[in-house]
Parts: sequence; structure tokens; C-alpha cells
Amino acid sequence: MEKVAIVGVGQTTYERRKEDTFDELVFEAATKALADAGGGIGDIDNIVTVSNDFWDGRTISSMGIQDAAGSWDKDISTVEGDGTFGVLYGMMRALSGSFETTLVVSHMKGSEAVMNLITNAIFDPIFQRSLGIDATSSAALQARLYMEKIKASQEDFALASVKNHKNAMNNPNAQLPMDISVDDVMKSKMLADPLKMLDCSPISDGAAAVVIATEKGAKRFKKSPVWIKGVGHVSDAYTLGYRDLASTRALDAAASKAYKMAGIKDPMKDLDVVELYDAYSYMEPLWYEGLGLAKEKKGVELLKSGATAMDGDLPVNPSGGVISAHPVLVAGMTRVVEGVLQLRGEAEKRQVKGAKTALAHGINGACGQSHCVFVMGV
Amino acid sequence: MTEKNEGIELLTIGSGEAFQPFNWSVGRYGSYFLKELKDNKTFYGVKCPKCGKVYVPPRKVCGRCYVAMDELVKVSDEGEVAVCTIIQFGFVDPSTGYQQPVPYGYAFIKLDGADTLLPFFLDSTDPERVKVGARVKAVFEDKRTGSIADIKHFTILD
Amino acid sequence: MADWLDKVENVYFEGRIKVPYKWYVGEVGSRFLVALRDKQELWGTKCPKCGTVYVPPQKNCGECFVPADTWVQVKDTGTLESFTEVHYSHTMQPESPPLIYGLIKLDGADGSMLHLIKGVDPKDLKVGMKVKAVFNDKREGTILDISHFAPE
Amino acid sequence: MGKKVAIVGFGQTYQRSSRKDVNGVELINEAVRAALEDAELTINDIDAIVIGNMDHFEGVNYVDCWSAEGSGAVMKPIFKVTTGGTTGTTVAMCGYYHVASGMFDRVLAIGWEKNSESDTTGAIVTAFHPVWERTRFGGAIAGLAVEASKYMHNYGVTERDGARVAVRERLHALNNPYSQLHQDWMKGMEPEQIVDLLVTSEQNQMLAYPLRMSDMCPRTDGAAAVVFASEGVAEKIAPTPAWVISTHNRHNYVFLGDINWDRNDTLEAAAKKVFEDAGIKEPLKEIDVCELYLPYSYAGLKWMESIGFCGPGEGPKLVWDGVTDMDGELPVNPSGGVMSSNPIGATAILRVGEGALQVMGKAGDRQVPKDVNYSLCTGFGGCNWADVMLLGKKKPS
Repeated sequence: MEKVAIVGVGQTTYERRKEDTFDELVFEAATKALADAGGGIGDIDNIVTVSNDFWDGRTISSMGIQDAAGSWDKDISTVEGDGTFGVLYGMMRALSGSFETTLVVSHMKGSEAVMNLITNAIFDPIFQRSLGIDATSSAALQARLYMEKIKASQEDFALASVKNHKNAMNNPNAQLPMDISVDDVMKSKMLADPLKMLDCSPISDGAAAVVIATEKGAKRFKKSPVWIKGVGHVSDAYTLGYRDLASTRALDAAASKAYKMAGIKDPMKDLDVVELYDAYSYMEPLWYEGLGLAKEKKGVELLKSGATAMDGDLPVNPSGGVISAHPVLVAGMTRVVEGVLQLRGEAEKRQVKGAKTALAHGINGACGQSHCVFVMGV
Repeated sequence: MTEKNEGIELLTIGSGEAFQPFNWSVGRYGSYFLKELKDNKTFYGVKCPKCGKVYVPPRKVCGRCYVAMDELVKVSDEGEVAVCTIIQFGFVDPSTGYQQPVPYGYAFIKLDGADTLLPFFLDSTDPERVKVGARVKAVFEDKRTGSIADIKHFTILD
Repeated sequence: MADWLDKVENVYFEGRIKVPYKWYVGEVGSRFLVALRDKQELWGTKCPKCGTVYVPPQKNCGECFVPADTWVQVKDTGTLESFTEVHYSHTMQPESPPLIYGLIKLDGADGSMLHLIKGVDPKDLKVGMKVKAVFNDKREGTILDISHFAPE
Repeated sequence: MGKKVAIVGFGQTYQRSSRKDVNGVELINEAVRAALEDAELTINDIDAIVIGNMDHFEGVNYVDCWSAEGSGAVMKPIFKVTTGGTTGTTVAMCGYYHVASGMFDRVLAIGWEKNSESDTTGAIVTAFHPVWERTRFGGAIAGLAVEASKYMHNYGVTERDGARVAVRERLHALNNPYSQLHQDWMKGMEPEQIVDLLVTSEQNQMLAYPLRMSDMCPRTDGAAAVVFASEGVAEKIAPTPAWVISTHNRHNYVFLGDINWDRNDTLEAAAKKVFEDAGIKEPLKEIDVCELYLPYSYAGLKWMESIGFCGPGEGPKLVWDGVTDMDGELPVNPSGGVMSSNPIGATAILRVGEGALQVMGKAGDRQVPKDVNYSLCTGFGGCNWADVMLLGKKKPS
């Protein structure tokens, strides 16, 4: 594969409710990414936007943001899924020979819709939807299966929430920077047993953008490139009840592919920082297993060891993770943006010293059905 | 509801009264426009500092120039029909789930001073007068609430 | 930034999307729901390649990508594989919370079916417990023709 | 520097007003199986999948996830792209870029829709801005009606001219077993005779002036899938692969009120880019067949001008002269086009698939009676958005 880089990143702050309209958020993130790259819209050959018609309450949700994304008289397309898939598509287009640069931008205003209703519509309308299941209740079923499988406790999962909310205190963009204890998590309001309020990510508004360039395209910009070393994306089966929710086989496959491309042999050693999609506390140790940071059933063990804390061997979610700000669809792109900042040494108070290789992870669908994994390096 | 297909009963599942509620931010540009409509029956647009195009209703970004706009411009409540039709077919209003009442006149109106077109319904009591180039004027509701529906319709002048 | 932008008060627009849907269940799903409605029986489809029995039925085995075209009756009893008690309330829920969801592996099926669990103190819920389908008296050809699952 | 890409397989379901016998996932599965069978591949040969539709037609969120058991995506890479009416070409382009990137060799691109499951116009109305546009906007029919009336106003075009396009599409559809509309009563009649009937018939309901029922596309349940393969691989799968020569799109507009109603300038711009890439100077002479996303009759006049097949206002002459009929110089929509089948998320990928069949010489009764070196496919949607893909017999250099 030809070399391909991320040369610019931009993000808004993430908040419970922003006044800005979809297009205003997109414009903010996109112009920040362009400015960060040291270029302008004229340096962009094509655009990929990321949005979701259900969340936006609008069929063709990308229609409202074409101007803000800078798509006038340019080739453009829209991914409906997590931002990591948007980055992936932007990368494919840059590698296709048709373009040398892609601007990818994703937006979300969770505050304008009702999350539980929107995610209820993920479920099969014939056999499951009328039961009223949603993202949180299905995640609770997954959490319980995982607990049973590895004999973990709710307190174990709470550790991820405690760690990440604390990390968020170093991130000015995060929505929920908090110094909390396991006890606080345990005492927070029970939503869907075993998931309590502080096990769950918040509803968020925000946008993020990246500028992708081939080696040649990167020369248009001032910023030194962060290279995409590997990427993999794989979906598991859909049907709740017929997919083993405590298995991470799809993430295993996606990560293996990304590692192979990037020449990563031992991710725990070879990676310097990880930003993963912890929509719920239990997901962090579960995704450790899928990403090969821990062996099967050993995710909680790794979490408890402190190795993934800010001062550990492999800090995971220095930004505070998705549990500290969850603009759906944007959140995976935020992981990429954070990874880039780490590799450039621009992550300020959340900087992992000397980070040379970073992993960013995004998910699509209920209970992390589909995964996308990026390995980036300088 | 069921139907038979070669002896097999084919079922459907209905969504019933289910709906998705939204609380969309109108944004500051649009909010200003609606407030002026409500308080002063006045239309405002925003002008691009680069190409000079006037957008009604106002928005932040001029797509062509890719710059932010913030210069407000008052435009007329009169204008010209750029394109139009009379809607005669029935369809479901997705905001209510019920059939829209038809027929009604529908036009894209170029308000004097604006460079974009405002889509709205037209008083089509006399369908013969619903045509390209017709001069029109906004008719406002007496009781205005700060929504686009404060414009009752556009009436044909000539 | 222009002065007026600082002063203007942002307004919100309350709206909804209410497109009425009718989802066609299809021949395979209809056969399952009709048996549920008329005979209070649970049927699944079996993949000829991997042998997985799907309840509710799948026309195509997603794992093997071959038609799962053999019908198999399964029992109305099964094992609770996972559960959650939901405390929050939203309009898509069939009844007021708290409500309990379970993934129930029916005897004879290879995966679980999502449904409601009732007739049990939440404190007594356990993965692995045996449950049995309780049918509604009035059945209309939907998954809610099963009222819920209760401990056997 | 990007791999060359070809279409090596195409499959579709029969396009019908309603498929009550299958749910959406099962419908998708039919198209996938048909495409694999056409390419003589199995699902194991497929490296990645891309899928698209419009959420609010079926009320299903995260369709890429929901359909995995039907699309073949279990333990495979998949994601969803969607852009409204252009979704089908958007999916096809995405399949193309998957392969062109060098990351995947065999990619399945799927478009589908079950329009029978909701009110099509009601769902389309939700595509427009909730505050500024949604109130009483009449969906695609309203947008197209105003375009048509302006075009008539500008060039003195008549209802008969529009009807002539409708007649061509429906006559062509008679050759296509997959088409939803088969208006057998037209068989053996002269186009003029049918035009006369259409513009005078009281049964031909006026929807929104000047558009009558016969001027519009139907609503359809259907799915279609195209297999894209990389150079070196494609030649082994298909004896005559349909190479993607160039593809571009323009989605400039945000609000309906921004649209230039005098010119379809997005289609103009996208087609121009494609022709530049391909070195095409005289489209009418150099293109052999078209599968164009013409959702209504007048598009078959005005948009021909936009692509550059004739000058402004000359669309009617081109069509009346029979240039775009099956035996004409530039047959347009041998499949019967969108006006004969319109499963919206699949509609534009049907254009690409049908265009590929013409290049591959596999279009059966609807194969045009001439050598096909270039076939031009388009998508239309959103806010006057245009997608263009040019397919060819010769591998691009």
C-alpha cells in the first residue's frame, strides 16, 4: 500500500447541549482541521462526511452540511457509521489515484434526539424492536454475559470509569472530567442492571475532522504527517442472541489485520497509546481482549494491573475516552484525532511521553457489532 | 394485517403511533430571522463578504467561498415567483403521520434583495395566476409565534 | 464576531418524524409468528451446514451463507443466558419500568431469543435458570403473543 | 497510484411494487446471491462489502449491521454509505474506491429499498430542513414539477415532449424481465400514438403540474448488487469486465432555494469531469449507451442537455428523432430506467449494473444492437445532486 497520512485534525469541545447547528459544528471542526494542517479548502481534493439520518432527524442528513464541509464543486460522499469508517473511506479515496487529499468530517447532536428511541431503531423491527430494547439495555445484557464469562464484578468494570473520567480532567474538550471513586460509580443511579449511570457514556454534541493525504498530497501542507500504518474493519453477526456478545472475534480479526499491515507483533509492547471506544465501562476490558492487549478473559486483570493508566506501560484513553464524551459517529474519529495529537506530542496535559505508535478504535451497531481499528505512527 | 400468498399467510408488523421526537436548534442566524419575522414582519438575509451573495434565511457559511458570514441585510417582503407548481397528489405529512390536505400552490420565491429562493406556499385560489415571474407578497399571520409558519402564505400581486 | 450574534437568543424547534411503517415479515418469519399465534408453538430453522437452529427463524444462515431451510420445532422452555432490569422509562417500551429483559436459549435452539422476564423477584434472577414462555390470551401474530417468560 | 477497477458481476431482484414474501434482509440476500452467481464467485471470495439505502424508508437504523446475515457481512468488512437518491451510485463509487485503493480485490456493493414499507413522499419530505423546508413541501414530485415547469417556460417545451420520454422508457422496459412496470398495452403501438393517449387520458392523474402519473417513476421494492474487482483479478473472473473509466459527483446544494432551476449544473459539472478524464470530446458520438437516473420524464430532455448530448432546449428534438431509442444512435435506458423501477437506494446502482451488462454484452433482450465501448451511468438525488460513472470495454491506461 502507498503511504497515507493524517496531516490535520480538528475538533469542537464536547458538551451536553450546544446551540450551534449541524453545519456550524461541521464548519468549526473542518476549518480547525484545515488550519491545523496549515492549508485551506483549496488544498482539498475531495470530501467525506459522516452523519446518521436517525440521529439528525433527517433523511440525507449530509444535505444540511455540504456547504460547511467545503464540498462546493468537489467530489463528496457520506458514510453513515462511526467516524473511524469515515476516516477509512477518506483514506481509500486518497489512495485510489483519483485524489491526493481528503477532508473527513463528522458531526453529532445527541441533545436533539432521544438516544433510547434512536437506538431502539437499531433492532430488528419484526422480532425485537417492540420489546423496547435499546443501546443501554442491550449493553447491559452484554455486560452480564461478560461478567459471567470472566467472573468479574461490577466494581471491576467501575475501575474503567474511574480511570477514564480522571483522564478527562486533562482534556479541555471532554464533557465529563471527574475525579470519582469506584464507590461513586457503584452508588450512581441504576439504569439497566448491571449498568449504572457512571458506567454509561453521556449524550453529547460535537464534531471532529481530519485531513488525509497521500505522501505527495501531504506536501501541500505545513504540518508533518502522522502515517496510517495499518487499518482493519470487520463486522460480527447482527442477531442479538445469536452473536456471542462476550466474544470479541470481530475485533480480533480487525485488529489482527491492522497489526499485520503495521508490523505490530506484540501490541502491548509495540503500541504506546490506545484510544478505544468505551461507550460503557465494561467495554474497555472487553476490547482489551479483542485488541490483543490482554488474553481472552484477562481484560479485567489488565485493567486492575494499572498498566493502562496514564502512568502505566500502555495508557488507554488518556483523553478520557468515550465514557467522558460520546458524540455518536464522531467518537471514533475523536479517537483518531487524539491519537494524532499524541504522536505529534501536542496532547498537552494528557500527553503520553514519547508516543511513537498509537491505536484508535471505533464501533458500529449495538454492543460493538462492527469494529474499525487504526494503527498510526510517526 | 395479513395476506395470503400461495396458501401462506403473510404478516406485517406496524409501527403504530411510534415517532421520533426532535428538538432541533434553529441556531443564532435562523433565530434572528424568526424573531424579525415575528416582531417586525421583516425578512433578513446574510451577505457573503467575498462574493456578495445574500442568503435568505441567513446561515453561517457561504459554500462557494467557504467563509463565515455575519453581515445582516434586510430584504423585501415582496418578490417574484422563480419556479412553481400546484400540488395535487396526496401524501403523508411526516411530522404528523396524516395525509396533507391538497391541492395547494407551491413556489420558490426570489425576494427582492435576496439571491436565494424561499420555498413557500402560494395562495392558489386562482391557479391560472400561479406562474413563473408572478409578483408576490408575504401575508403574515396576526398571531405570530416565531416560526416560519408566521408567514401565512404568499399572495399574487399582479 | 458581529454584535448581533452575541445578542440573539437561540430558539429551538420541536418536531417529530412520524412516518408510519408496515414491515413485511416475509414467508419465513410469518410461518413462525402464525404458529406462535395459532398453536402456541415455537419453530425455528436449521442450517444444513453448521446445524445451528435459529429461533426466531432465519432464512439464511449468516455464518455459512446457505439457506437455513429445515423447520424444527423447539420447546417453550429454556435457559436464561443473560438478563437486565431496566429502570428508566421511554415511549418505545411495551410497558412501564422496571422491566426485565432476558436472552433465553430455548430447549432445542442454538442461540437465544430476546424477551421479557416476569414473575420473579429481580434479586432471584440468575444466569442459567430455567424459564418457560407464557402466552397472551389475545394473540395477533407478533412477538408479543408471548407475554413473557417466567421461571418454570 | 491506484488500481484499475472493473465490474465483474451484477445481480438484482425482480423489481416489484411490493415484496410481501421477504423482509429487507432476505431481499438483500437475493441480490447478493444473484451477483455472486453472475460472477461465479462465492461469498468467501469477497473481501469487503458496502451497502446503502435511506433510513427513513424502512425505519431501520444502522442497516450495515442489521443486514449482515443477509449481505454476507458476518466476519467481513462492511460499512454503509448513503446520500439519498444518489445512494446507489454512491455505493458503487464506494465499491470502486475500495478496490482502486489497493486495499481489497473483490468488493460487493449493495443498494436496496423496500419502498412499500412506508409512504415514499412522506419519507422523502424528511430529507429537507425541518425548520425552513419541511412544512408542506411535496417531496421529489414537487421539486421535479417546478423544474419541469421552468424548463417548459424557458424553451416552449410541451407536455407531449415529456410524454415522449415516458413512452421510450416504458417501451424499453418491455424488454427487461426485471422491470416493475410492463405496460403491455403499449406493445406494437407507435410512440406518437401512445403520447397522444397519455396527454389526453383522464385516468392519467395530474400529480403536480405539469407532472402526471405517467411522467413519474413508480415506487418499488428491490435490491441490486455489483461485484467490483481489481486489475489482474477482474480479467480472471469475467471474460469481458466492464472497466470503470472515471467517476465523479457534485453535491453542491444544501437548500432547495439554492438550486439553479435553469440548469442542472451539478450534472453538468460531474459529467464534464468524467469526460475530461476519459478524453471524450463529443459525448453523443462517443458514448454508446446510457443508463441515466431519470426519475421523471422531463429529465430525459433537460438533463441530456446538461450532460452535453445536445444544446440547451434541444432535448425534445433528440428524443423525437429517435436518437435515444433502442435502435438509435445513443440508446438511453435500455432497461426501462427509473421510470419503470425505482427501489430508491438501489435505483442508481441498477444504472451502474445495467450499464455494465451492456459493456459485458450480457443484457439479453435489452442488449443494444451495436458495439458498446462506453456506457454512461448516472445517479440523481438530494438537492439536485449528481453522480456520474463511465464504464468501458477497454481497460483504462
